[in-house]
Amino acid sequence: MTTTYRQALREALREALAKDERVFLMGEDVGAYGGCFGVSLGLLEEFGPERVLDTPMSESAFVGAGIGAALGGMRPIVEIMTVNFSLLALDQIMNNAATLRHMSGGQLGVPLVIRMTTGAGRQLAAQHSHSLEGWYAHIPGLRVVAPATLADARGMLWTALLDPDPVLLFEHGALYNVSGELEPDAGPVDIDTAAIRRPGRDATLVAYGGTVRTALEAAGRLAADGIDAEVIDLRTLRPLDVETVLASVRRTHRLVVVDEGWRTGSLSAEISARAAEFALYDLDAPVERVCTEEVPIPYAKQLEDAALPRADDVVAAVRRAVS
Amino acid sequence: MTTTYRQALREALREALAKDERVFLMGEDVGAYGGCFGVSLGLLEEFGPERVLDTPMSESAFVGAGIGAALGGMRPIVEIMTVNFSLLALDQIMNNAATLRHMSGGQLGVPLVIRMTTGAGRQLAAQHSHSLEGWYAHIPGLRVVAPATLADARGMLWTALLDPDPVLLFEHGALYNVSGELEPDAGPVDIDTAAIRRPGRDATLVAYGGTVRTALEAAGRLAADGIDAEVIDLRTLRPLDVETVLASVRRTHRLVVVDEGWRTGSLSAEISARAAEFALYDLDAPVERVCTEEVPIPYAKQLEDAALPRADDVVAAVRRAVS
Amino acid sequence: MNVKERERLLRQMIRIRRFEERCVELYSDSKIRGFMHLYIGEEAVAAGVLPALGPGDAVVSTYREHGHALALGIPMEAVLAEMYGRTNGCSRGRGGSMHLFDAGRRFYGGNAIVGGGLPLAVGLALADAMQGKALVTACLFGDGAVAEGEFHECLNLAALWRLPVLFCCENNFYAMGTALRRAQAQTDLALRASSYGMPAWPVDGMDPVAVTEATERAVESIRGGAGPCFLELRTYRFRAHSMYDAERYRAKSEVEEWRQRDPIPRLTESMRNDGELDDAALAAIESEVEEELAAAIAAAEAGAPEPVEGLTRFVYAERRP
Amino acid sequence: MNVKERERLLRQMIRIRRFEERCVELYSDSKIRGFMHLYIGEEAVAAGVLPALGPGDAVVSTYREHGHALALGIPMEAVLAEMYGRTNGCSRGRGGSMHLFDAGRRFYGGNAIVGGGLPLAVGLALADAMQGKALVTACLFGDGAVAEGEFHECLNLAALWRLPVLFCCENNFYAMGTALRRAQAQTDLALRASSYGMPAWPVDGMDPVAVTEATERAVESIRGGAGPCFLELRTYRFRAHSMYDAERYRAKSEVEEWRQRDPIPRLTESMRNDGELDDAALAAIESEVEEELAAAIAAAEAGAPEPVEGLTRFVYAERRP
Ligand SMILES: Cc1ncc(C[n+]2csc(CCOP(=O)(O)OP(=O)(O)O)c2C)c(N)n1
Ligand SMILES: Cc1ncc(C[n+]2csc(CCOP(=O)(O)OP(=O)(O)O)c2C)c(N)n1
Ligand SMILES: [Mg+2]
Ligand SMILES: [Mg+2]
Repeated sequence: MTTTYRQALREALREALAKDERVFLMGEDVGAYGGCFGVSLGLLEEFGPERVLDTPMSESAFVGAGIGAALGGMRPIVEIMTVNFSLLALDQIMNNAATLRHMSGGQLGVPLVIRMTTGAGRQLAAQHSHSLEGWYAHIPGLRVVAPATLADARGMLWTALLDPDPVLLFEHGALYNVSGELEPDAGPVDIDTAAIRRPGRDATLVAYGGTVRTALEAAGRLAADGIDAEVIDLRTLRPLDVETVLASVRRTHRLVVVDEGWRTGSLSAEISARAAEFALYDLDAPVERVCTEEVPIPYAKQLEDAALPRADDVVAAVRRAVS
Repeated sequence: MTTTYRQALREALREALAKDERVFLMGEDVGAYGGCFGVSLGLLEEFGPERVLDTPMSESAFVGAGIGAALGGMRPIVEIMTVNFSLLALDQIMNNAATLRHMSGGQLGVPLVIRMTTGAGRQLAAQHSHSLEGWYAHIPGLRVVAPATLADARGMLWTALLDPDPVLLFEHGALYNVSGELEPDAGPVDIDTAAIRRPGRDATLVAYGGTVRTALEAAGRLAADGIDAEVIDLRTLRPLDVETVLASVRRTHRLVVVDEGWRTGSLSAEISARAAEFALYDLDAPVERVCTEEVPIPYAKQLEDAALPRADDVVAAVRRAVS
Repeated sequence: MNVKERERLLRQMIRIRRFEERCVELYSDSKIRGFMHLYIGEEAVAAGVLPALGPGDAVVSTYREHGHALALGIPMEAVLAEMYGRTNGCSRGRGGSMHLFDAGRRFYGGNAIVGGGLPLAVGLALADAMQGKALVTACLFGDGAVAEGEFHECLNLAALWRLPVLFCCENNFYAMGTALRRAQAQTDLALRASSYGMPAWPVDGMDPVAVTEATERAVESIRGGAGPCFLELRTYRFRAHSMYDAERYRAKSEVEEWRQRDPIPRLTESMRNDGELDDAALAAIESEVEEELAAAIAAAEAGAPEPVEGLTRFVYAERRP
Repeated sequence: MNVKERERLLRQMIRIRRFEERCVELYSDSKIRGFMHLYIGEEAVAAGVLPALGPGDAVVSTYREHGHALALGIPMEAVLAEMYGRTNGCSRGRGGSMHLFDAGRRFYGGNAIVGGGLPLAVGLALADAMQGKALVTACLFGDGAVAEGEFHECLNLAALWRLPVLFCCENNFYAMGTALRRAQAQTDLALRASSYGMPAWPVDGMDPVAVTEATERAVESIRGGAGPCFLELRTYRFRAHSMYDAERYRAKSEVEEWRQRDPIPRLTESMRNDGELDDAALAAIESEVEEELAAAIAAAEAGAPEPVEGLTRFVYAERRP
């Protein structure tokens, strides 16, 4: 079945709303507008305004209300249009969603899914191009997932909804229109493990979300030159499935991490740090990181392109590592 | 002259207010109350309500107003009581303070200093014990500093105020009562370099803010056993003075990073990643990180103690590294 | 209000007062640590609001919540053991004074971020409404919270969606050291709330009878489906904001004036005058409270500390499907 | 209002309209990229508000700010070159349509976080007041921003400190696809604002003369030291929210009704009826605008792209003391 990332996400929402009456979808323009990126188009009509709730522009209130509703027995899916606006709700996410179970000594739980679009690449400039998944991956009490494939776009939501703890689901804005084949019976997938998207012997390329395609493209080009790179899609950013990464590094002895976050303090640093702690003697070359330049993302195309991690940069990094 | 960290900070504020009439101090309870930790005690009386402004509990508005006032020609010092509440102002810090210069193509600048208390250790529980300096160190456009000594508490503010860009100054809550000797003519210090607080040959201990004391204590204990650890105080968390760290690692061949942030995604990961990139062949042992456990900080003393990086843990990590 | 009800109010206020007076001593003895915010002076609010809720109603509170927790019926020993940081505390010692919880009684904390509890209350009310339950969520917060953006977002959302939330603003006229008039351009908070299109009125928060009546009226309206209500409960804290506070921001005389309105002697006198209370009855209350307190202290002292090996428990659920 | 002034208003509105109509074409040609939000239908607001400010007054705007920038006097070519992402753009191509800046004219953006500009405006006004300058900061934002917590915090702060801020709410009755009545419990936004204790009133935002008069009155009051004012400028966007939008959330008939109130034909007719405008004069305006536009396009096309080598410029100041 040919489908798009957007449609796969929508199918997942539809399935969740149909399967469990405790599930509802809430956020800015998820209903009448059909979702700012069209993901929830048609769901208001199908499930009605009690299940698909348009909210005022009050990120803190409606994210917090999602937390409260989860405490109250519902299974809310809250959409924050983009990660950029999630800063306005970060206090609720950090201090309530992630913390209530522990602070209450295990009495409470927040079974909530928060979806948001992330990433740059569409000339939306500095305030609309953040990649802050790495920040959320820092917070104990949260699970953070990033579907990079159609199957994950289709399958991660339901698993996330079954989880007794808050799960943040990051959809990369550049993926919505990606189309491909999806099994007609595609269903829930695990949200615990990283996946090897391309096996290889010569170097380990770690990516997630929007950069998986970049890494695969680079691997394809490298293959033409006889360099066989393994591409790992982290899938789950918290907790990290480091074992899959380390096992790969122990085989390839080279590590290149691709991350759309700004280099300093991005998730790529954590991946690199884990290698320096647990696979130091397996490394035959310095770890390479291909990240976004440390600059607020500029609007002009040539500048934005130069700021973001490109397949060229990944190719060059792998070459350095294997040389 | 014997003084405390708190007094040194106050002296710096007083000097700034006296020296430059564009400087003013604004925040919750900085005036009539004297500052929630007593740092600004007496300044309202000395400089009057036009220079020391108590704000309503509106973190986003008054931090953003600080940004606006900086644009408008003033040199505001904004106090956010603690880093925990800074989440409510994070959008302003990230999307305005850090970004306006770039977005405007260099026309604007935001010469603003934001001070806040950070850290745990006083049984204040999960919502009042965050260490999020590492997050701020991720943001291009900001400078982030963390005074760990009396001289830095006294000297960093003025340098920060002279900077044409926003500077965030993190004061560790456990340091306010620390007392010691300060040169009577102590004045401005640079905010660009890391400092070696204790030279040593056998291992490099990197710390900042509240963990510098932990690292020094550990180094002292190790010295008794003939292990000579070098202790580096990062001082400036963004931009990082990595050269000082790498130079040390090249001498000692061992790296242990102490960070009060939660391990995954803390600043310690970046330090470790830099070593894995730029000093891999100099490392004779896996990088060690001594961080806060991945748990919302619990109230009970024995649990909080166990959650935070302790000198014991540092000693053990250094021993592992040199063994 | 009948004798029994008035006696119940008096007993509850005394109970909260004596509890906190003892907490001060325990704090000096370092049995209690961290931040501790006393409710002394404001007891009429808790005594009036909480018992006026019905079974199954939910409560969201602040860091100044000992009184709320006790008035809702969380056992005193569970509250005190929490402040001791013990396993038998109502949050297993992980929360402390600012984070009391009781899931069974639907007491959702204990929130130490000012304003941070309001969205939770909106969501709890939404969940109840979606499940067709005729329940109310009471949300207690201070005058300081009114300046936070979340206040605005939540009042609007609750009013827009006509959610069953009872907003209880405990206006003690100070947010730490900041007087209300130095924090709000419009200090009539009930008026401010009514601009969101919900019934809102001020209440004498030093009078537990007035608080009870106002709460009952509001709860009835909310349960009837009329949407949220807002009560501005005007009260005063007699003590420092938290344990350390030189109180440089207010005049001693102001505190003295408010102390004249202390709800405990006030109700005591009024009941005496009405022949509803004599020395023996009062002494009985005091001694019952003293007994309860002694038992709570004994239980807290006897409570085990949470084992350090379990540090990272309760970060995630122990079982996942 | 005299002929000259009315003509100035008409000319400004036409100028903004024609500019944006051309932008649509340029967007189709991929000359302009990213998000682009059109102001078509709302020109009376910009034409009325901006020229009513005085020299040195500051402006803070949103992502729907082409009209504001043009009406303030930022050269059309600098605005267009910015949307082309060129070095001669008013933000050197780094901002694009949503982030126009002009430090010299005190135009502080171009803010794409809804509500995010309000605190800046409060701070600019504070700085001016602290420096003893009798200046006003105009802050433009949409009805959507009224739901954000920052709105509340900023109105309170400005009112509390009596700061010289002119809050201009461009109420076009929609925040993207969300109708005002589905976002606000109380849809009378001027009433809402007045609850903060500042003068606030609704204005016909389809009538540039009314907007001018209201702004002048407000600016006078603010400059006189009376503190902030709030204008609710009721207007309508004729086009999609941004470039892609199926407009499923509103009826075509509603759009049609508002189009009947299009300020440009309305003022044109009124001036014709009053004998203030004839075909020749109108044609002259159109052709002058067309010339300006052609020159702007030429300048934008001729603009150099910012060199990639300079990518990380302007993250920090190039010189530090
Ligand atoms: C968002 C936030 N900012 C600041 C603080 C620090 N703080 C704790 S209590 C308090 C005053 C709150 O006043 P109010 O809401 O009136 O409650 P009261 O203490 O008077 O009961 C402040 C400023 C906080 N906890 N949360
Ligand atoms: C904080 C935030 N949330 C969401 C968005 C996405 N968004 C951009 S414009 C918009 C609608 C804003 O409506 P309004 O303020 O009425 O302005 P208008 O577009 O009608 O001019 C939304 C939801 C945003 N930019 N910022
Ligand atoms: Mg108060
Ligand atoms: Mg609008």
